[in-house]
Amino acid sequence: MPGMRAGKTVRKRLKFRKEKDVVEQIIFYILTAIAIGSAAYVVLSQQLIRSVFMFFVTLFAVAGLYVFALADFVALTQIVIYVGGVLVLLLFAFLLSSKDALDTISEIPSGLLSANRLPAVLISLAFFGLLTYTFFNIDFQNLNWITSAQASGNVKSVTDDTIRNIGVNLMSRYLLPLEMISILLMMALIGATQIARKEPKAL
Amino acid sequence: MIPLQHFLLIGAVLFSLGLFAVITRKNAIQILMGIELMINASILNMVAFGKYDKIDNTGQIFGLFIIILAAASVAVALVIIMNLYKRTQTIDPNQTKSLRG
Amino acid sequence: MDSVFTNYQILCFALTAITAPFLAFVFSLIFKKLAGAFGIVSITVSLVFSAILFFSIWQKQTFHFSFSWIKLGNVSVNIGILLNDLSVIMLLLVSFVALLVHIYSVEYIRKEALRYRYFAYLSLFCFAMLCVVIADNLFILYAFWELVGFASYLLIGFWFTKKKAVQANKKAFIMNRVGDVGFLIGLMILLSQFHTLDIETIFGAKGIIHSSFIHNGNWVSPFASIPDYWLTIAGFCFLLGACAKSAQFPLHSWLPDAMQGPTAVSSLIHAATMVAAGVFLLLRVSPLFNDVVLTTMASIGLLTAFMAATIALTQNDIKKVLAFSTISQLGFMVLAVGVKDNAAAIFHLSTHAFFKCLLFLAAGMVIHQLHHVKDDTKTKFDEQDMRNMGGLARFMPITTVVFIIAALSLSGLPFTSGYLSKDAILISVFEWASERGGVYWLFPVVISITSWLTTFYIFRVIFKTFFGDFKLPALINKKEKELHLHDPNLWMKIPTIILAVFCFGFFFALNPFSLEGSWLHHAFNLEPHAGGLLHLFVPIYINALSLVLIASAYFIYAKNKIVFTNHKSWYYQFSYHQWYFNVLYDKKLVGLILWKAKITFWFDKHIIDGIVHLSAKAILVLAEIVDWVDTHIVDAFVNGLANIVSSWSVWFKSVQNGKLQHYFIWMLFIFLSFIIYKVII
Amino acid sequence: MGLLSVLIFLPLVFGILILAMPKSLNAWFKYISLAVSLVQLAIASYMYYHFKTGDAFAGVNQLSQYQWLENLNWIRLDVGQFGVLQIDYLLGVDGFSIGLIWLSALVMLVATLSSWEIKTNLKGYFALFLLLNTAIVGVFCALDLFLFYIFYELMLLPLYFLIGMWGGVRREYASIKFFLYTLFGSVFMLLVIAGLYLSVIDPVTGNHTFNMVYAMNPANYIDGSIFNSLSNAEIFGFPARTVGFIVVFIAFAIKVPVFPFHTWLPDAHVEAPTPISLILAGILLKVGGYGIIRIAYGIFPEAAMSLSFWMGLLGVISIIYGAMAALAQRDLKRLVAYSSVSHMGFVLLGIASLTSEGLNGAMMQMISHGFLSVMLFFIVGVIYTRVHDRDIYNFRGLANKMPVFTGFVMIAFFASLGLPGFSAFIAEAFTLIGAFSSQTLNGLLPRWMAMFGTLGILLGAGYLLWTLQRMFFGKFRVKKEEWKLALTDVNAREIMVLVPLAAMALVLGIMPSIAFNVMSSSVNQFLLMFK
Repeated sequence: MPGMRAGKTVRKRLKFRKEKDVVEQIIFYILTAIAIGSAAYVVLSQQLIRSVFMFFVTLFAVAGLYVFALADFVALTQIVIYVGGVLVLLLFAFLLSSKDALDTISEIPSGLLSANRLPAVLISLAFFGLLTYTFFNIDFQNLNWITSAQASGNVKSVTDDTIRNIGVNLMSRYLLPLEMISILLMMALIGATQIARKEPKAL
Repeated sequence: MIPLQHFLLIGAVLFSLGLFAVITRKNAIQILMGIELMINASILNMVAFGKYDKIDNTGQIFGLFIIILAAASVAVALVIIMNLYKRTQTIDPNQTKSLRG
Repeated sequence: MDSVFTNYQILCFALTAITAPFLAFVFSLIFKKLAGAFGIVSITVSLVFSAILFFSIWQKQTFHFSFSWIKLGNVSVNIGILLNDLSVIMLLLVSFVALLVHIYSVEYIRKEALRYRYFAYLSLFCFAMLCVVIADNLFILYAFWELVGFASYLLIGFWFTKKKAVQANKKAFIMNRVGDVGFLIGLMILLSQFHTLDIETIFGAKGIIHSSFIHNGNWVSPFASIPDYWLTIAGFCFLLGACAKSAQFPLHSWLPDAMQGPTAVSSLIHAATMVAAGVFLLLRVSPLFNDVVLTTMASIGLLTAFMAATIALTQNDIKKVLAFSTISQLGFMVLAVGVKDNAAAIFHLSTHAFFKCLLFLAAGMVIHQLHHVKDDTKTKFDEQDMRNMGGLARFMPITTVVFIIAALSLSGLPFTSGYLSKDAILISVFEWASERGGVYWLFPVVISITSWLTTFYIFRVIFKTFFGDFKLPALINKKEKELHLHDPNLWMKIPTIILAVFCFGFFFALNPFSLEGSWLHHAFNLEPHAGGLLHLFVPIYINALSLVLIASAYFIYAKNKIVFTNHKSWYYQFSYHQWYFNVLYDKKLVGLILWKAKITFWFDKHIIDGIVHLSAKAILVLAEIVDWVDTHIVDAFVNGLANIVSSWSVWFKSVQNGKLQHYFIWMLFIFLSFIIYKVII
Repeated sequence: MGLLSVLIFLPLVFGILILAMPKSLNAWFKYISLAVSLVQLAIASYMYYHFKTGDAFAGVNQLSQYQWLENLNWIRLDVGQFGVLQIDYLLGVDGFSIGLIWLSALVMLVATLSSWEIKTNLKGYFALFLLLNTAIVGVFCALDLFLFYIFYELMLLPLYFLIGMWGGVRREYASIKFFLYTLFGSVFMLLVIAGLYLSVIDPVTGNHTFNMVYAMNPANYIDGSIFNSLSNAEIFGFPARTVGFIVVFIAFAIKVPVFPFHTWLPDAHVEAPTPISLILAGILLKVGGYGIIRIAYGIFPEAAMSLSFWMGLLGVISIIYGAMAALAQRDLKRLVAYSSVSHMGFVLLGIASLTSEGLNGAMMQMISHGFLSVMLFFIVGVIYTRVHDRDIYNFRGLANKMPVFTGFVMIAFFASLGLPGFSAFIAEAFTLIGAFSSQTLNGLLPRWMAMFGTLGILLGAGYLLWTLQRMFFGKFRVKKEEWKLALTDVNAREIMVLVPLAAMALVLGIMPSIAFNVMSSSVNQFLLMFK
């Protein structure tokens, strides 16, 4: 399990604080670079199949980033569900399709940056700009909920056991959302099968 | 410790890339991946903020929820895409004119 | 007033005399076969009534009848009949000569298919000419004056398929028109000055003209006062009118061309009567002329007489010679009016009418007979060319005799009428010159030379035509006997014989040597000549040299003793080409006018119409500009608005294009805008 | 409904009837037109015969002296502070119009007979033709300026179509030129009419009025109004009345036509079909002369007097210029058209002289030219319908082949070159006499004008005799062989047209008092306005 491995590595390195910080940062930025680079490849790739496999890399890199955000359970879940479920689903979806469909699907129309490129770029950049602008304009040290959390010691540390806490909270505090999501999941599955069912008048 | 802003910035980049994919891609599957990228970016933010909620662990729990829902939505979306392909022989969302005003 | 007839009867006679030819004109056109009969009967009627009128009016009274023809407010134009000595003598003369010509024409025109037209036109001419003679009013006189010209036009162009004939009649009419314009202007001057055109009222013994005078450079009449040069202009205008009608320099060139008409017509119209109408007009308005006009008139008369005589010397066409002779003799008459001897002018007019008419008729007989020869032998030659003639006296004795009588009269030899009338003119000119002296002595000298020239050219005609060798047989390779040449029949002979009788001086004066004894001359001669030496001297020296000239002509042309070889010399050519007037008029003047006409038309087409088109173009250009402004600025604005709206709408429509990603972009765009708005501002 | 209304609207009624008739009755249209023209001629003749002459019936500026007067209130519109808009249906005839009305009736009859040659779209043709008839008679009868203007403009419309649709090769050009030319003048005239309306009041009702008879009386002008002679109003620095006169004069001078406004005429004549040429020459040109007398001179007498010299000069130039231009023509119709310019110049000269002889002569010239130009154009039409060619050089010796026709040609030609015994002689002689005596009587025209005018007579002889010689005399020869068969002598219908015209010219030439009697008292009354 890569997440587990990452968690152990982190924990080991806590002993050597100073060294560890530098290493931690290097790893973080490598992951960041991988995530962003692969994501860019996913987005810009001309070939769908490469795009999908590169998305696989992205998901892993992002899972690594979760670990750095002290969410090792989430990172695990990400790998299990996304990489194991979603991505496999994607691959299966068009590996199981007919040859024609595969050709059509994998055929990415030329003019990658054509047509709506400019507004898209602009809008994306605008979003990005807006978000960064916001991040840089917020004084995170003095935000109420952060300062109050720091004051009350409600800040996670690397050594905290999160999985237990998550389990308790799921079964107590977030029980209702959990149940609702399970119902939603079931509806989605039923809906998916309903849609995927072959219609008599299908093309 | 990695500062919060770094996570947020990475999230912003991923989100923007996902957005870009959603807007420009002619392939529904790529769009779907774009959406997933955006979802991942938001999860990253959730998780990063969740650092300051040790007791309730809201950030992580909602990150989990999102992952689950995203998986469900991907399943449904793929089914829709395959169905769409069956109807129109294309998965370019722009070629579907039924929404046209 | 010891008249035998009442005024009413006289009026009826006069009206009958003039309407008879008119009726003949109308009936001739309707009953074509009887045209000749109508003509002769009508002119006989005219002659009879003219004679009655002559004997009741001559030297006895003046008859004047008029009625209002047109009334315009205060202006009233009367028309009517004025019978005085001049009218009745002309009336008698015209109808008498016309009758003879009518009779002559019956034979002359017998073979023409359209002869009814000939007689109709001739009757129309007689009607118009009689009306000219008895008109009491210059306006009416003018009207019939033109009508006479019209009849002459018709008759000259009688053979309308002949190109020369139709050109000649056009020329005649247009040249007469030039004179008519003068006449008309004269009329306008008189009318504005005297408020009437009545001849008797203006020019009569108690006429207004005598009470008008020149004062301070103004010509004052009881009604109006205008600058005095208008008096001179009026005189010149009437002179111009007379010049055209009487074929005087510079409007003489139509008359020789008019010889294209039938010879009988030439004899009546272009020798005896119509051409004399110009002189008649001068006589009618003679009180109007002031000294300048009179001197000009005398000069024109002199020049014309001399010029025509010199031209006549070299012409080979027998009718051309006679035509120039006519012009020359008319020049004598105009000269007579110019030197204020009206009596001599009238006298010469009357005698000339007879002998010149006779000359033409006799020449016509020759031409007619030769024409028969031409038809009989089916050969081609010019029957009017004297070079084809000669020795005709043997075949046509009567014709020869009457021609010689007329020629003697024309030459003015004793015992003939011409002797009296021509001498009357010569004597007047001598007297006139002696009164003035100086350069005016040129007049009697030149006129004497002209007189001798007259004798010479007319005897040249006689000797070339009637004596010497007959040249025609050799030309057409026939023997003389084959030609069957003889005098024409009685229809043609009788009129000529009658005219020949009237060429003798006895008819006009009991003593054929005494001008004073002539009743005709006496009647008009208000101031008897001083007499004296001139009466003896002038006839003697004129006639003496004339006899010598006749003899020399005989030797030259009959016997061919003396042969002229200088046909190339400039004076021969100058004369032969009629002083080059035809060249001047036909080529230069007509060319100039046509050129001007072309210029005018060009001007019209290119300048006037050009301006119109240009303004149209300018407006079009303006319209183009406006159009441009309209499409590119005004309409562009409107269209631009519309385009903006429509492009916006297209754009907006593209928003609703059914493309998911577009919707998404928009959604994001709006979301972003909202957020940016909220965040940044 | 008076006699004049019947005269005017009879053709209109039948025109509408023709429009309503089915096309299958094509052959009847010309007979209907003919019948209308005959009835019109009968009415006109009746009026002419019963026309009262004498000073008590002079008309001109005395409304009560007009005959067959019809006065109906047509439009009475209360326009508040501007008073009441008064337009009357006012018809009447006096010595100036009666002759022209009769002339119109005769010319319309002749033109109808000449319309036999029209073969296409008869329905439209005759409907327009009758509309034209209404407008023409209306112009001569109308005494209200507004009504006059309506009829005046109404003439243009059918003429435009008649030339433009049934004309020759360049008919569109000609009809548009004609239309624009005339409209150009009349549009400005409308301004003057409006100005007059604002200046003149009806002495009976006190309203502003379009009545042209009232406009002739200076007492009816409002103080200080633009056309009041006492107010000395100015337009562009010129006296208003002078400007008004010039504008109206130009409008009518285009119609006459006077040099330099004449260039529409040759084109319009050449392109128009024969009957329309007849109407153009016979009547349309007279509308111009009539308008100059009645409106330009009648309403602005003192302006007219002050400009008389220029009017006379234009007249003389037109005379000589037209004759010169005619001399240069090869196209017979164009020649006749230019001769019209020359002959109508006499009209202007006569009017400008403002003498009794001159005005009577001018009126006579209008009537005389009415007959003669119609005859001339008809003669051209006779040749043209046979061989479709009008070039003088292409014919020679027609007298051999067409003797009767040549007889008529000679009558027409000699009559129009002013041979005594025909009306043109009387007319031209009187015009010139009037022009000449003008200097002595009123000092308006110098004498040389009349003397130059006589040149027109001379040149007229030139071009007409040349044509006669060139086309009709000599040996018979034509350009194409087939023409020899086509050129037949005149038929009965054509003789029927030519005889009355020749007869009228002759009758008026011998007894001009027939015409002078009806017009002389009006002329005298007219001249009193210029004292």
